[in-house]
Amino acid sequence: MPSIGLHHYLALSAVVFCIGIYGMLTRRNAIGVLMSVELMFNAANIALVAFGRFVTPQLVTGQVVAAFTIAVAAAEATVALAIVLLIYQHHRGIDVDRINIMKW
Amino acid sequence: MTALIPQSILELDKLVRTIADAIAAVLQGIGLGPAWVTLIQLSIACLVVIAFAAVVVLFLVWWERKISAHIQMRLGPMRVGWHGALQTIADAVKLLQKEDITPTNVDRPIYFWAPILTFVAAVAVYVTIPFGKGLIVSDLNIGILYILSITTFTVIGLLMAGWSSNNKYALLGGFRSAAQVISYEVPMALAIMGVVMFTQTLSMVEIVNQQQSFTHWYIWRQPIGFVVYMIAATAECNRTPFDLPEADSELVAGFVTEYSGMKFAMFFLAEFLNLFSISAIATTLFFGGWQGPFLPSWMWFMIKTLIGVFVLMWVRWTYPRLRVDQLMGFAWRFLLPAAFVNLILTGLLIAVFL
Amino acid sequence: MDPITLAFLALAFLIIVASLFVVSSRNIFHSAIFLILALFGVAGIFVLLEAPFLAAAQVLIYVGAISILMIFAVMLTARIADGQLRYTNEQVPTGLLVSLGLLVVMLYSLWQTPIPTSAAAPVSGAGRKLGELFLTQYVLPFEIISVLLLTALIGALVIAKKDPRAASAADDSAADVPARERERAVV
Amino acid sequence: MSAFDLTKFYADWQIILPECFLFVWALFVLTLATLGKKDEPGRSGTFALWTILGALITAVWVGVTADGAAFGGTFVFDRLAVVFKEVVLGGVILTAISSIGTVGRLEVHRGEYYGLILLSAVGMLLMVSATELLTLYIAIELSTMGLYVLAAYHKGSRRSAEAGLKYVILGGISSAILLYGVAWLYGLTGTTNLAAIKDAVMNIYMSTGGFPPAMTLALIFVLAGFGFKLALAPFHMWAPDVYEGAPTPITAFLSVASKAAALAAFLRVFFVGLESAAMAWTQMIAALAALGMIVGNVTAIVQTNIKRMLAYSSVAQIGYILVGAVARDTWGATAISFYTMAYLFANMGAFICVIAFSERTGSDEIADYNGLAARSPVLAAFFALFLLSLTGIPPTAGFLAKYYVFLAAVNAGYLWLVIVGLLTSVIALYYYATVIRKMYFPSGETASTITVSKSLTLALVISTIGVLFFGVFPGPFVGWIQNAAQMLLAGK
Repeated sequence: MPSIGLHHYLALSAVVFCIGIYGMLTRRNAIGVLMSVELMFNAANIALVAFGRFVTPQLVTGQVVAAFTIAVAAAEATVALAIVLLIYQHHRGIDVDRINIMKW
Repeated sequence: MTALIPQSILELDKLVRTIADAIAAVLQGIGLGPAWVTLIQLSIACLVVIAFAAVVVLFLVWWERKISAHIQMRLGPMRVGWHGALQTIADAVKLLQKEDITPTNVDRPIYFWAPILTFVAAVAVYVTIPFGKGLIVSDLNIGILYILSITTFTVIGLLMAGWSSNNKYALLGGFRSAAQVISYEVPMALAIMGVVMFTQTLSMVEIVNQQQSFTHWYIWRQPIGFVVYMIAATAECNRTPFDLPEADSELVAGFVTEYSGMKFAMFFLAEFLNLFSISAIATTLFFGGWQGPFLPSWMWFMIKTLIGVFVLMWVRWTYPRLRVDQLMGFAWRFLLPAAFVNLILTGLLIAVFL
Repeated sequence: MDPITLAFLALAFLIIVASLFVVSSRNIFHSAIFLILALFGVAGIFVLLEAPFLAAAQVLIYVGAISILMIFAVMLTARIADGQLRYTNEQVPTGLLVSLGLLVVMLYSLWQTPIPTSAAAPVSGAGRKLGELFLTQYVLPFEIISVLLLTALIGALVIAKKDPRAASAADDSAADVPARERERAVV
Repeated sequence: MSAFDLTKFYADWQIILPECFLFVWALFVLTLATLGKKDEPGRSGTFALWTILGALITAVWVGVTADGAAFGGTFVFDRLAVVFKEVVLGGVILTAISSIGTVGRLEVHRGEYYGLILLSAVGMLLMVSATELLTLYIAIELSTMGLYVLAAYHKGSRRSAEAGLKYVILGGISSAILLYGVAWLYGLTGTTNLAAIKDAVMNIYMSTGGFPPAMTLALIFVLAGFGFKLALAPFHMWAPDVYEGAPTPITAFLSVASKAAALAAFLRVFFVGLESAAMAWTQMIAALAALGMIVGNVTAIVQTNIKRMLAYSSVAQIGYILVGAVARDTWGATAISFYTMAYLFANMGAFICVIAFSERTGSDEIADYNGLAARSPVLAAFFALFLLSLTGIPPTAGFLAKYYVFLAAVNAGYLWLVIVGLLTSVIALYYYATVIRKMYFPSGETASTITVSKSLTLALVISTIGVLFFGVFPGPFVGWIQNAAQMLLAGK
């Protein structure tokens, strides 16, 4: 077992990203899709911090970008969940497959 | 050996150091790497802290009962031990023996983990509290931020309990509690930031070190911050006048309605652990932590913290409960602006005088 | 095996398993709890990468705000009994194919790509450095993000606030939750 | 820590004066919205309009006086920025004017509507000028954050809520993918500054004689992220639903202003930052452009809802615009910029016609446009003009735009792409002409006359002037844009 390096972190990030993609494609519940998106954001954050740690250890760019990303994700989740609640008031459900007055 | 005991009381930190070194020596003797040694030392320290926390809770429960009794012109527990001092132990034994009922339609895994998570989060805070000079499990350089982030798990525990119980009172209690805790967490964090702006560090030990003498206590420079912190922290641990989540008269007992036996005990423990830790944090941030003359450091820390705990109990047994809309309004309309004002004033102070 | 390797493996295992449960659990509430577990694992990874400040921020915002918001939304829109309903759409085979294919491609290209790494020690006191950068080099994104959060706050309020005339009765605290979340994010 | 440099501070903030101006007044509009007991639709709207006009003037003024970079090179105000800022602000103005009727029908949150438009516009202006990936990414997020909300703004309407949900979910996914691409780009090059990325990519190419696969993958991710924002096929699936469900002024806003801003960002990222990796992306863009033109135009034929038809048509338009990108030289950038400008007026105008029509009839169905020429000759004439410009018929701006784009592609040797473009233009002519035919040669009886409100007429006139002016006197503008493109590519 070689010591843990950049590629291990990136591989982890890729796995999480793909799990997120899978969830985004298959989840029926709107909140479930949003959770998958959060996984993708986190995958990106792992990659950012890992790159920051191993490629530019003297700068903290990776961490800066990741910190901003966390805030962006928070804002996005807020708006998304507000809209989900609005949808719930209309449909009494948040099943993305049933939300289709318009052809998707 | 006999000489060790008085010395240990006076210089607990040295004793701890000695023991830690001894353990390290033994472990290195087995042939473990330095990282493993540190890890094991930390684990042992955590165990010690958990044991300490248990003792603290036993004491606090008794103390609260006595204080409430005396405020209400009663005597409180008197039978078991001196002035009922052993009453809590008796109660604890009783709680542990009780049947652990799991209602039929609960969401089992969540129901099971909720009290554990709440308890662990409450204990985990103790990792970065400096109980005395050198008496800290781990002096993280993000200490205070670590505490803020760990306490968020309490909310998750409450929500898990409220949801999984499959009971409308529990759900409502969980909702209320979570809403309350996250609302008050904002002004609390902002109040703490006021101190951090002065200290320029997040490390708890550093913060204490900067309050060498009585005049350097941050309460003198952060009076608004202190008040905001104390109010918000009281709300954080769901105590009267902010105990809506458990409002017995409205919600049965809120999120703990369906819990019994050991699991109920864990919520109960967590509540008292939080009570102690908010007072400990206040001591560290605003009252110079373990700094003080004559007495050993850990004793100063305990005295200051217990005074804080006493004040909180005093408040609890004196004031009535708020209404739910007053509660939210207070956090957002009063406490948050106050915290912001404090932050801005602090910034101006630092810009002008430092 | 040194503790770092062990910790990485344990955390990676935790994150991956939890993520799998997030996307496959039948009960959306369980998904939310597993999401928290996964996010906590990511915070652990940040600690391993010597970014403790970021780890704390991750826990504070992701676990303390975003996940709680998700749980609130789940509580307002689902019931425990929903757990037995169909939880995925008919795209499962496609989804598997796409995500596994993408994973293979990503891992392969990572494998094939030499990335020049620097052996220099990471900067110490990253938290302080981060704070400095926020107000110097990255002041513009820092200002933009505050505008962004303000927009999200107003937007969420506008959307979630009940129309005085709308008859639908949702739970009481739905409207002001996003506001709180935004404030947390600022902190 | 270095001492606080006041001169530098002023210089930095002078450069982003238009954004600051817009933001401060957006706050004012928002405050105003909460003060009055019931906000009249006119007041916030008027304030918003003056605000945007002010920002427009400020942008020109800054463009004239303070040319250069700020914030350590993360933000520039070059000529390209001036061009695109004016385009974006033009789109915002037209949106604000055409929103007056829509806002008047809202029961609550009228002021916030304008506030959110302004905040979103701030994000777009920042996007246009950002030369650093982090700033760019956050600016993109800011511009879409307001749009998510605005798409769902008709809270009583299921369609609107649905549009909001679809937009926010797909927006989230796209921003996650974009971020992942950004993360890898940063990792491979060690920087987030576009100019530095350019050098780093060049170094990688020089040292290895090729691009590592991870770089290609990062490019694909970034491209996919932009594809979502631009509604570029095959990442366009959100567009028709969102366009149909969102309030129509917002549809116009996000189909024009947000795309213009995204295109400016696209130019900066691909023409500057990833210029050295052009070999890796030119083919991809060419394929996507062809796909966009084909999918957009073919699907548009079968639509029965005018907004959906325009949605697919704008998918096709983005395809045409990206034809210019394969040239990846001054001409390409010029063509893209000019096309964006032409597209602004034509598409905006078309949507304003749709707004005017649905305000009186409450319908967005193409079938209801039957005999519009008799019901409102003016509206029909305007609509026909805009549709013709979208098709690319002279003497409209759309013709010249298409001409420039195809010329650039031919010069770059992408003849097949131009042939695809010409063929699909014929398809486009077919479905645009169907609408025009319905309006002028009705089948069956027609209903009552339709009047167009004053504000919408104003917006229509502005758009018409734009469409015709740039179609007839393009000379000075093309020269100006070309200059801007040259400066962009020279890395000035």
